[in-house]
Amino acid sequence: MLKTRTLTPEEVQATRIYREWGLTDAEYRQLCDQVLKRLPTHTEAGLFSGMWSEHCSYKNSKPVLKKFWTQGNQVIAGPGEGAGIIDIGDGQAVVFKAESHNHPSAIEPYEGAATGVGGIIRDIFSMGAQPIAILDSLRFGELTDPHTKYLVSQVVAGIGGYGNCIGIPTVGGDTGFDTCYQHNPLVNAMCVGILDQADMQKGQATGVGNRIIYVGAKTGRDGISGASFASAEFNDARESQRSAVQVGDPFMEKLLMDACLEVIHQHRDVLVGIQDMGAAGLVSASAEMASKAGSGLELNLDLVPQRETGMSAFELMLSESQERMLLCVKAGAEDEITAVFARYGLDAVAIGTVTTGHQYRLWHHHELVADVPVDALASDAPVYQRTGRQPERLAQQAGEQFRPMVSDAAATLKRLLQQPTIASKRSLYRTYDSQVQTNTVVQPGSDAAVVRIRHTDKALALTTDVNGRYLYLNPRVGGEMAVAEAARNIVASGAQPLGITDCLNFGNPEKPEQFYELDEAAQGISRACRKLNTPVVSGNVSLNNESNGQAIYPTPMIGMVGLIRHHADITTQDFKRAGDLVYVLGATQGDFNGSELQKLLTGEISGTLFDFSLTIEKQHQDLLLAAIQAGLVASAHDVSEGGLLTAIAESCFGRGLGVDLTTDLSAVALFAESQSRFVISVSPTKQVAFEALMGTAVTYWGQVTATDDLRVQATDQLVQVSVREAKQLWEEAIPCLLKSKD
Amino acid sequence: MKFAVIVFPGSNCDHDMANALRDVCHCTVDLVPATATTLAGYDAVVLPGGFSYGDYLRSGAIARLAPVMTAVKAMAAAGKPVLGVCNGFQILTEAGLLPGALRANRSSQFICQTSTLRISNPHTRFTTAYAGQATIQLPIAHGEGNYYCDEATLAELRQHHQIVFEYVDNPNGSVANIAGIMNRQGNVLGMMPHPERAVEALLGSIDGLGVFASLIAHEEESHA
Amino acid sequence: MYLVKVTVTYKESILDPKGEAINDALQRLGYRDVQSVELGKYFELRIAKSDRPIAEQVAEMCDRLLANVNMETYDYEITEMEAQS
Amino acid sequence: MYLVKVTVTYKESILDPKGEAINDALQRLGYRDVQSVELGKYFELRIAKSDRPIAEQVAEMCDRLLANVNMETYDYEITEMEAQS
Ligand SMILES: Nc1ncnc2c1ncn2[C@@H]1O[C@H](COP(=O)(O)OP(=O)(O)O)[C@@H](O)[C@H]1O
Ligand SMILES: [Mg+2]
Repeated sequence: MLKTRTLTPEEVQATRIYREWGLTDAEYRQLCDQVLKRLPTHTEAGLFSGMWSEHCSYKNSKPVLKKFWTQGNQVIAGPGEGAGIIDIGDGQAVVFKAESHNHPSAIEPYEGAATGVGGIIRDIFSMGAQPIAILDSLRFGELTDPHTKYLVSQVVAGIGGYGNCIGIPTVGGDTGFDTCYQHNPLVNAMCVGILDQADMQKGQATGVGNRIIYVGAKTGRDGISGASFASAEFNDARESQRSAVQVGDPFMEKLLMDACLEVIHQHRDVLVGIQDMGAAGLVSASAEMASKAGSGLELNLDLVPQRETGMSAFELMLSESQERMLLCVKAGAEDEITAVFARYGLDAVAIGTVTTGHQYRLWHHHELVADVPVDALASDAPVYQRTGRQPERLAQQAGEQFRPMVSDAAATLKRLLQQPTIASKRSLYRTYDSQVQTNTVVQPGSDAAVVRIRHTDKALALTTDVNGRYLYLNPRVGGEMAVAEAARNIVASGAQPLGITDCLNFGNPEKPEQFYELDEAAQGISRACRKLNTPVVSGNVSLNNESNGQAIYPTPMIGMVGLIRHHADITTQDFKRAGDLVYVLGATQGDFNGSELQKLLTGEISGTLFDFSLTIEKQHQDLLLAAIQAGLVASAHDVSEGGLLTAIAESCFGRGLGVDLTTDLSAVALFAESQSRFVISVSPTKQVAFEALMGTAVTYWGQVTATDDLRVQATDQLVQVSVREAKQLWEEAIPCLLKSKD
Repeated sequence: MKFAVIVFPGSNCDHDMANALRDVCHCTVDLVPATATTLAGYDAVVLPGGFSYGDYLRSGAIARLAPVMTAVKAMAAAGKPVLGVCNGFQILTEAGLLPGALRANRSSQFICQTSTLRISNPHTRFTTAYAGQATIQLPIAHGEGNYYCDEATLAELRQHHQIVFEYVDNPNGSVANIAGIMNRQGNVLGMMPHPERAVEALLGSIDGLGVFASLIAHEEESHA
Repeated sequence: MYLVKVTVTYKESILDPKGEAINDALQRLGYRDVQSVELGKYFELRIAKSDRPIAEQVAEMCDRLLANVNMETYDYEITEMEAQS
Repeated sequence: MYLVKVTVTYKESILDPKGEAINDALQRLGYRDVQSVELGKYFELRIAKSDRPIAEQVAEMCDRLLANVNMETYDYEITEMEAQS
């Protein structure tokens, strides 16, 4: 644990204790020589260690993030604000952001996941938006490992525990399993809110004399140095000196959310700014609010509501106790604001004042314990231009595609459907309340979740996606594919893609190979975003996802939001009626490197990643969306892991319908993972119009049947499985693995 | 018809319930805070779903102590309709307005899905609109919906036809597949499934409308 | 000041699914000698001295709030502590 | 056969929102002498005798499953019971 005794500036220097908090010697020197021109106090050094951590300052990733495409007419606020904001018409906007809680979840999976959800919700309502949906993107080791089973059940319970209680539906996400995540699970949560543009808030503290109000849970010693901890790599030696875990209180957050939204809606004239306390707690929220506004700030720490006794200034400033917010309100309006919070039974205390100048001053026990330039804390953190080097494995990649042999495609399909990455996630997401708020039109289980926008005929489509295996083989193209896949899911649901948020989960950026992956992936993401007109409006970086020197696959989770113009456009992936015609949009090639089939047959992923064309991708997406908007499509499903047969099977499962199809592909090609494809079903009455619109981009395969047979006649084999049996295998795979004793 | 929907700290289906009653069923609805001490002027009261007071002890245990519960009990005693959905059902059992208790689901997990329910008693003031309908589909979403009562209580529930809804495919382990019960007088109903989530075709089912339609029809008849 | 430790468990006839799940997990970890697990709640209360007999107060709290006597039973243990001010 | 009673509670600096909510409820019921409430977990295990020392086994189970030592502490009490077959 951290020492509570306050050290003298000389002791801080001599003991180099700042290293334990994550500051390097060079950063400490920069602080002494350039920022302060003196030795920092214990508290000051602590403030900088939090603010200059990767988590708060993005010092390693800033140069990479600059490459993102963030433009687009629809963008109201892009990266830099608490969350991204995109115009959806009628004076409304959609607000969304994702956040990673990987390290905390590795240590305490229930609370780590729960507090991850709690944190991202605060980001959304602090913009003035009403949170309407949560998504979760999860990566674990293989489900044969007992500790992984424990992690999965606890993480899922934690996400549900928080979202269900606060009353925001968890409507979607994605879940994958690979050995590389065994000691470093990924727990990313995304929250989406609806904002009336007039309510838009900024995290700013302007106006000399205006007051800083602290609201919500009392401050304890939890999660101190969490920001630097999240930014550090795991190793066994470090495990034993972790800082305390945080416990989430969704009940408190529900009250906090309702009360803050009431202040935003009904006390707009006296509210100057509002910001959540996340990483690096009070220092981060307050310094950012002041720095953004070009103000100075003074806080009296004795006034901070405290759960424990004897807390030092360092601890108070860096605690990451959950469920806290910071407000800036006009001088004299303190009582008006605290009265609102009192009705919700919440502590709200004026702890400071906006000052002239640009100094950030903290008083504790009548002593000035910190007096530093506020911009140095918030915006002048060091930035590192890391260098990348192509990893050996990429240089030595086999240039050829893996050529699998599949003699019994039906049996192979059944095995694939039981691979945890492909198998149904229903046993996990059915523990999430996906319907509270009564807006969820498409619940988890289809390509994207669909949530209607009340009092309009519009709806939002939401998804998260990324396939780390593709990025492992080629971070740049894999990055493009992650965005493309997300967009395919959005389009298949009947929506126009609007924009993305991301969580960049990577290894240690100080290692040139890891930095290379990050940098390449960002460029791929950016290129795809530009091409698909989905600007990056918010995101989060989680580096150092390594344990004992072994990094995870590069895994930039993409969270995408799309707009559905009319309820009538809402489309799901399941076949609707016997007799409907089945088409495949897009071409199939022998793309097996990085595929689920390669993993199944060889136990690993290798070879160069197949390339793909973003131009064709865009064409296909536009075509499908046009067909949906013209009312020609009964069902649409994008083709991803497991290839065409998997996609066809999934479309059969929804309503237990069969298909009778013929293709000029060989059976093995039905497992290829070529991009830019969809399985579409069309009512016979729409056949002519559909084919006229789609032209040669689609191929007719056959019909939906009222049988239990999934039949596909390939050139070399007839693939035939019972839909009921296949569905059962697919649905029971994960529950069986979770329960099995070995 | 004028409804009071009680808002406990932590209620989160209060707005869903009010929207269903107001926008779909065209009733008058007030959201009434748990600190209220009277429910005068209301024809019916609804305890909505959610996690009152975080449900940090047992679901419904702390909400039972809220000031408004005295008024709710008075409504019940006066024969006015009292409907508890999900957390509302849990609160009604904790408050002793309905017998039995709700335990953690058999799977010990939260379950969110659509369930098929049998209308075990179509002759209550909450179910007359379901006449001729053997089963309906309603969403459930709860972690503690596993109904428990002892043998003697169950025998009584059966004898007085107090079992109103039963699960066809018991998802949570409830005694006798119980999904909803009423008191002996027939004016207090507690149910785990969410009728307010099934009032618009866009969201998948309108089978929940029957509960509200029955209540409204009964109210109109009694004033006729 | 009293330190009061209360345990609340399901009545015997009531199935305890969470306890069973934990038992399963223990078996999976190789603890084959574990015959049964029951999961209950544990409360640690600090209560100031007053005129009212402490045991009577605690039993009442259990009946009224800490346990649901329809399905749970409780047990408690009271120790007097040095008064710390 | 052993009867093992394990209690698991949060470490001191960890927030216990549940305990606080219960304390609030007790105050509302008029128990003003209650100073603090902590809510923890209670496990009752029945474990067959084996070669391995029972205390060692129980501590290991706590470390590995019943408690998360990053935020919780545990305590246990072991009593030997008449063997029932
Ligand atoms: N962790 C999760 N939380 C909520 N929903 C999930 C989760 N994992 C998967 N799902 C849901 O399961 C369905 C299938 O997911 P996925 O296989 O990722 O689809 P796709 O390959 O089309 O992106 C989707 O509806 C998705 O939202
Ligand atoms: Mg999909």
